[in-house]
Amino acid sequence: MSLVLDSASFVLFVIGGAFIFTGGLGVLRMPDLYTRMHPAGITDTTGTILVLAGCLLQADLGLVTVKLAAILVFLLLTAPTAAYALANAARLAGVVPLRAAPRREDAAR
Amino acid sequence: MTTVFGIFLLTLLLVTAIGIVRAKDLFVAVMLSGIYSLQIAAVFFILDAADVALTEAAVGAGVAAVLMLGALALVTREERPATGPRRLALAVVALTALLVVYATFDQPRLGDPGAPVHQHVAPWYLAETARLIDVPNVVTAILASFRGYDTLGELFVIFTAGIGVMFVLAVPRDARNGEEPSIDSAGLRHHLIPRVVGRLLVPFIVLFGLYVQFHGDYGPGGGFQAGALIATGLILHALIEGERAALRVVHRNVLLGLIAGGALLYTGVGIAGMLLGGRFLDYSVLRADPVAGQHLGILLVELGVGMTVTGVLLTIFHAFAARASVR
Amino acid sequence: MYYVASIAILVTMALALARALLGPTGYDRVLAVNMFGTKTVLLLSVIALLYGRADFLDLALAYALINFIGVLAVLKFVQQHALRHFKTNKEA
Amino acid sequence: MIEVFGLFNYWVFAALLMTGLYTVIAKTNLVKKMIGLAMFQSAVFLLYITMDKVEGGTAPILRNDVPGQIYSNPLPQVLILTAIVVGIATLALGLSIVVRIHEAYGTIEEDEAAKMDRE
Amino acid sequence: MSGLTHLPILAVVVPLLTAPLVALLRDRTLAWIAAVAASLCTLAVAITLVGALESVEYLAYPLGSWPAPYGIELRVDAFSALLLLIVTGASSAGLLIARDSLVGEVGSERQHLYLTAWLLAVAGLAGIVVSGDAFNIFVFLEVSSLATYVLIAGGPRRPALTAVFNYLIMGTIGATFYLIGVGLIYMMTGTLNLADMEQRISGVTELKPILVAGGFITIGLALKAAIFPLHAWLPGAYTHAPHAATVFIAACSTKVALYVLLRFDFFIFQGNLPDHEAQFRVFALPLAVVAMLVASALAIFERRNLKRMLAYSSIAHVGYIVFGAALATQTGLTAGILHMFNHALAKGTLFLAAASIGLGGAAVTFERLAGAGRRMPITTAAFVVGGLGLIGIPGTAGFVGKWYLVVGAAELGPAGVLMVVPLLVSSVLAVLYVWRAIEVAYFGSPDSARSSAPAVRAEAPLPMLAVLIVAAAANLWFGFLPSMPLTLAERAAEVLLTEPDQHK
Repeated sequence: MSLVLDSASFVLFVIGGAFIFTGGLGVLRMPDLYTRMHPAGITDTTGTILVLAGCLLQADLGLVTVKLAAILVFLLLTAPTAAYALANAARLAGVVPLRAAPRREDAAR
Repeated sequence: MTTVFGIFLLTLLLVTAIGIVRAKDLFVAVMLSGIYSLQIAAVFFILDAADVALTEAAVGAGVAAVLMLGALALVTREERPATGPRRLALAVVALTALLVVYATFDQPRLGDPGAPVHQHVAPWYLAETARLIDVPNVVTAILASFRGYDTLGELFVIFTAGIGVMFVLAVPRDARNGEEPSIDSAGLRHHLIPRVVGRLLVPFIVLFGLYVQFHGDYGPGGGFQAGALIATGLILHALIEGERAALRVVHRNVLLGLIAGGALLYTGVGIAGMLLGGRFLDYSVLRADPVAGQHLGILLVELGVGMTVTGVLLTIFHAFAARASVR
Repeated sequence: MYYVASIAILVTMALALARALLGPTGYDRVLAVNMFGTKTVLLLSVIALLYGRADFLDLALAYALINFIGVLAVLKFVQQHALRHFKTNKEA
Repeated sequence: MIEVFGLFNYWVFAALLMTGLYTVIAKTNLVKKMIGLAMFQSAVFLLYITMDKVEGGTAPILRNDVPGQIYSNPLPQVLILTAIVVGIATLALGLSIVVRIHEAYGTIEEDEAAKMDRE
Repeated sequence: MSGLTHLPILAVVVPLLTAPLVALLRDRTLAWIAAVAASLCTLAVAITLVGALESVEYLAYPLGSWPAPYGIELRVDAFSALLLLIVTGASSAGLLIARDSLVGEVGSERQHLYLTAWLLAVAGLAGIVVSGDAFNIFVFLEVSSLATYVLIAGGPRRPALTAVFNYLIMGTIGATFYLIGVGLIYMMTGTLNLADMEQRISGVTELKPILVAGGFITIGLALKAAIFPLHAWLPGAYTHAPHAATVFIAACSTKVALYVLLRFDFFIFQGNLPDHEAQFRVFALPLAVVAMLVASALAIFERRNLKRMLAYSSIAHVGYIVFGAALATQTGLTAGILHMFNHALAKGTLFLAAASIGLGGAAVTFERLAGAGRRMPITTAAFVVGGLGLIGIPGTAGFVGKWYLVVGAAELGPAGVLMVVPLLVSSVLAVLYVWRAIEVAYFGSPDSARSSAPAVRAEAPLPMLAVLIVAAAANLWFGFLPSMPLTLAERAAEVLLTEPDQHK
């Protein structure tokens, strides 16, 4: 049983780690704010869920599970909210998405 | 392996520090110092200092960042190219660094169990806490009882800061230089989703703060961390609902009451020890059973710390925020 | 096994830091700060389990909450600042 | 190798101390000075916390389920908890004074304010 | 357990407990009464402590009843008692005049906050001097520093803000340096209790960290004490603080930092660092001499603001104290410590007089001083007494300290006799600047077009005048009968010079 759990969380950790890394790479490499929000919002959150799920499998049932679940729920609630608020604020402040502005220097203003 | 993690994080920390110094936009510097706090807190966690990590995160990444933003909202955001005494700075800094590095060569290495600090006073705490105070968290035991007098001083440091900020910012704003247009601090009115989520979170944060307050004997936490968390929760409330609404929930006088009440509670517990035949801050005499007395004393003083810290941090936040709003 | 996840998280932290330092807009930095915060939460959770001290998950929870508040505060500041510039420009 | 690792924390402490002190002395912007001051103080936190670590130890929250557990030193942690509070207190007071300086002088650059004082 | 046992802690608890109560009192008069009562109570505690110390070497007070190196211990000996006397005396004098003096400087709606900060400063300074624990000293150093920043920030003109910001930066750097030093000592000894540290430090063989710690602590506290090249914060802070607060701060804050400095250098380091006394002498003596000469000269060249002139004179007098300590002999240390007391008396009197002259929140410029001798004869007479004390004229308290300094220097042989020269030169410089102030006060005619001072005879209100007269009388009293502070200073010097193994 424990072997099954261990290998399951190992798989979750590896996939989650890969997602997280991809997300980080995307945030660094994507060309403008809105495209960067994509890896930060989706890929990264997937990775977070997977890693925390891996942790959940390892933890004994009890307060620890509750805490991990609470962290998961909080992250799931706050990450999209923050992303939404960020995009909204940026759009209102006049940051133009890339396709409307051919050069990044313009988009930055 | 965790040592390597630590070294990696410390390297990131250095990069961040240099980024902070070089940033021309003060707003960027503040955000980077938020990251800086998270990093140093993670390093503390790796170095086994769970309580300190919790505090540093709550204070550095939470309260300090909010305060600096509050101050930045009142002053200019751009830094003028510096013309300070660079040569002098470099000389002073180089001298200090040489001194410090010179000292390192005779210092015990990281994690060396034979280091003097692990030989003399600390083992006594680890060995005797279970018998004398009987709480698992030795940090709490030392903080609230063995070195409770330091914590009393700490409480009064933050108390002084609260009084000081109140005093300094109590002056009516001078109209001469008020060329910036006034801003209504109405909160994040236009953002429906953050408001809903925020409202949902506020009670949980306060609840979690209370958990940290009263669970501090068993896990990382205690009055200061709890105070910082509760204050951040209420600051969140103020951020999404606006200053005025927040002040309606917790009035200024309530805050002053919290500040003074916490300070009086801590000092009062100390004096009770004196009146009951012990020394100042002697909790053993509070109850017939010394250990139960210690528990009661720790509970009360931690409560005092939590009250004052919550009150002071909120007062400071409101003092800054009120200055930005319409006058 | 925890190391795999930790290393991925640490590397991502470095990447997010790079974005925070590069900018170019304030919003990019906010994004990076937020990402850095969530990565710290994950790192703490993983290390807490790695150390076998699951009771320290409190810290991760606290970080998650504080991180969110930080991001909201920053957003509010940016919003106020944009508003102020907007008004100043209009008056000028 | 272990020699280098064992002192790395202290060197980072020295480097942060330098960075913070440099910011405080060389920058004229008052907010930047406060940020530098906070960094300077946090470097000291690192010094203290580094000395609390014991090889193979864990955080000093006693647990009865693991016999013979080694714990890290709790005392520096207590001291740094206090020092963090001192840091935030100083920061808050300093920032409030900066705000007042900005209102009174219309600038937060030290040399400009000093020039106005001399006039 | 007699009532006497709790005395050391009472010196801290009384102001500490009153401070939050004062914050809650909105009424200006009530707040002031409470603050004065607390300050006078603390003064009474200090006097009782001095009496109690006649029979014992020191009083120890383990907080929370925890045994010494594990819990925090207060330890009051003659040195701490003398400092406590200075702190509480200066605070009481300042507070007694605060009610009249703060009008026009600090708005009445925030005076209760100001008085709270004042009590916190008293508690912080008292906490430092009674403490026997290195880290505890840091905590109370910060309480007192933050409170002092608030006291200075209350100044009515905007330079107060830049002055206090400078002080905040320098003070925090100083305190952090101290913290680094304590950390390094803790790293090598494992203890924070001063007495325990003194014992254990002699067993440390790796000297580099201890040496560096010595450097950090000395520089950090020198910043706080405004020892000469690190004094930049002081003139602005003293000049722009509200007058009543200047009386308090100028009389004791630098002295408390010097107290800690001497504690560490003579108590902790001398037992371990080889030739530490010689090092200290080589390091401190030139600084002291330069401070005495340069700061006195700066005082002469300050021609606008009386308080700034007195502030430069304070830097010079810090130099005198360091000079005495740097001799590292029984006489030298006695002289230095005695001079702490005497200088506090003289400077306190002078700033009290300045507060009367600048009543109503005016800056104490020489223009305002002009003609004060005719308008306010009693105040000016007290000013003269304080000024004579500053110079060191026989019959004033200031003379006794300077006399011992000369004797202490001369004891060192021919080189020491040479050291007497800067002492005398500095005193001559003091004659010049004090004389100029007196001349302006008596013979200067107020330029009525530019001066806001009333031309008719107008002494300060009675409470201020009474405090001023008492202070001036104390200057003379301790000039003729210096036995009380002298005994304390002698015993303090003995404590500092005793080798660690000779205790107990």
